[in-house]
Amino acid sequence: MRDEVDEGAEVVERQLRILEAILFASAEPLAADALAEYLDRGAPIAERLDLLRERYAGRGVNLVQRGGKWAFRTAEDLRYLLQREQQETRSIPRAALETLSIIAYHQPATRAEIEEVRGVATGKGTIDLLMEAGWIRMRGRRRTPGRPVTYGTTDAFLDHFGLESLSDLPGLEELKGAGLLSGQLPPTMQMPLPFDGALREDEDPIEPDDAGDDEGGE
Amino acid sequence: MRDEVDEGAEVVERQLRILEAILFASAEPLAADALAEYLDRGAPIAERLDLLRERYAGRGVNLVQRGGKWAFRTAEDLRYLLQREQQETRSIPRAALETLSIIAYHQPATRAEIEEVRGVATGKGTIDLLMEAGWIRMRGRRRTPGRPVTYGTTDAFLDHFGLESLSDLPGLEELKGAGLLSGQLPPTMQMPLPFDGALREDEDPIEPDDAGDDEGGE
Amino acid sequence: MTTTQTDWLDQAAEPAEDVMYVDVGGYEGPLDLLLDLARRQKVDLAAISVLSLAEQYLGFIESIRERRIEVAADYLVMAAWLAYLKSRLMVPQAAADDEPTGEMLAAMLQFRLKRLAAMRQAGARLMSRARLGRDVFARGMPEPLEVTRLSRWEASLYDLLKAYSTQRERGVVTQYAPVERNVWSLQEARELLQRLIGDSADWVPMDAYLSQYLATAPEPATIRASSFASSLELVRLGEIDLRQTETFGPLFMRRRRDRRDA
Repeated sequence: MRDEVDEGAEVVERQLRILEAILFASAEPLAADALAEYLDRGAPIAERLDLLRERYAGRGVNLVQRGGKWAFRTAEDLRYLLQREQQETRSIPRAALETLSIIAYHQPATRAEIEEVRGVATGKGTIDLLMEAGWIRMRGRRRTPGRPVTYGTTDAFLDHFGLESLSDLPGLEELKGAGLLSGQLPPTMQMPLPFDGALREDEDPIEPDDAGDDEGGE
Repeated sequence: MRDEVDEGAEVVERQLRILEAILFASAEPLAADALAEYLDRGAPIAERLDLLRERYAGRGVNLVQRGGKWAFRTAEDLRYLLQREQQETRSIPRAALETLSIIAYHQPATRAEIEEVRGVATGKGTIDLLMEAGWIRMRGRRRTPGRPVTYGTTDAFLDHFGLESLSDLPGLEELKGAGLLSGQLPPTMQMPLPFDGALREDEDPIEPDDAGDDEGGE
Repeated sequence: MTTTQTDWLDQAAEPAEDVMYVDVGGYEGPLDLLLDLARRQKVDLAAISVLSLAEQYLGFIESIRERRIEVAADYLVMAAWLAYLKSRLMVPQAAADDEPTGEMLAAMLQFRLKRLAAMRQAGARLMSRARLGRDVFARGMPEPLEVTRLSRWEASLYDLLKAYSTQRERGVVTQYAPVERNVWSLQEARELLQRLIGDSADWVPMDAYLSQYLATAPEPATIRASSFASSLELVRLGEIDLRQTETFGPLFMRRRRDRRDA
């Protein structure tokens, strides 16, 4: 009886070491499925990851979840010690930041919808900037006249801003409560929530040769 | 008294957290001096690093010192996790198959002998491929001018081709019977008796530092 | 460490199409201008007076135009809408009026202002989070997965033996002299038959005519085949007759008579 318990604990420790090694080695977050491949078949990967997260909870490096993927990141409270301010010499242009938050909170969002919120045309450069930063992506095309491209955020967006998922977006509940996530007035009973999952019913996939141009651009 | 100890432990923990984060995020190994700058003035950096090293001793990632600098590294015994082998099955190039078949029947065979049968020069790559596949080996060096390397097949060769021994290789009549050799062969044509036993009289052993290069290669 | 995320910040140039909106006092479009005007009026957007906001906006645009500054179309569209809103707010609504009430229009404007303000605030809150590459860091020295490709070669014993046999056969090709086949051409056979049959009107077996050749030739089959084929041709031309009395029996031939008779 005693031995069995010890053996079990040993197996768990070994699995934690393996996960530690793999997660430390990667700069990018890794999916639980990919991590599970390194463990014995049938090992409870979710449990192990939770245990590892607990172990590192108070440490200088924490195990965090980003959009269903896992990664080690330095602890947030050490930011003032580690901050590398010189990297951010310029602030993000306001137009780009506004566009980013509109896409984040209203996704999937078309350019027309972004422009509706901002009250001004969006320069193509703004979308491009955000795409280049790897924070937004073209999700698909909405099944409405003109078939406009729908935009959404990426896993890199979650990673960059330290969000486990879109539901962690700051002030999301407040905005939802105030009816500000709706495109219409008066707010409908059901408030749409930002969604970065698979394509929705009213979205078509982007074809491989689709450059993502909107026909009715302005 | 009690409080002082607790407070001291807290300070140490905080320092360890900072070191952990800095070492984790650094793009290069860091000297103790550089690390000390992040701690309170006068903190015993060497002691702290040793403590941190101990903490990580049995983990999937270890704190190691390399040339006086410190860095996290995947534990030695888990390094294999980072080395993935991808097996791809491909059909063997014709030149390699031909060379292999000649070595099989004519062993011990030198490169010149192989080329005599093939009628074309055998590239080093072909020999290397067969060596890597584990099907041929260098037996020795023939006691003739140029001391060419003699090649023979391995047990892995027999294994792969389902032969119990070399004598299972079909002879002239059997090849004819199987329709692989036509009847139109001169009666003078001889089949060699392949031999994969110990070194023959005209073979010298390969010295340990012998890379197996043939001088008069072509 | 985060080059991809920060590099683009250095691309200072705003796209040209944005520049014209900046012309109006540095505002990012009419909604931005309205928001700024509203902020000056009150902090709480819910409590602002939409009517006075509309008046301020219209006054602002007017003052710009007086200074002969080009005003972007967006601002003018908003100005027209606000003028309409103002009129709806000031003139009491008729009962049968289909158009939205001034209050509805005002609420719509307030909603849009609140929503834009909320998005701005959300953006600011996002930016103040502990961000990767600035406040929070990934492993500085990632240890990449090394993938070693191992080729597993596939070859069967049959492939091996075939390769060997092919090479051995290729080796003897150099000593191989093609056998010269003594083939009778149809032309040759025909001329020979005509000569042999001559004017003979008697049935003579073909083999008898050919006996001398069949005895010496290495391949009698070609002689028979060519001669037979030629004889058929001669029959077709009406020069000879052919007769065979039984299956596999000898083939008799003679000069055709009626031809000469004719």
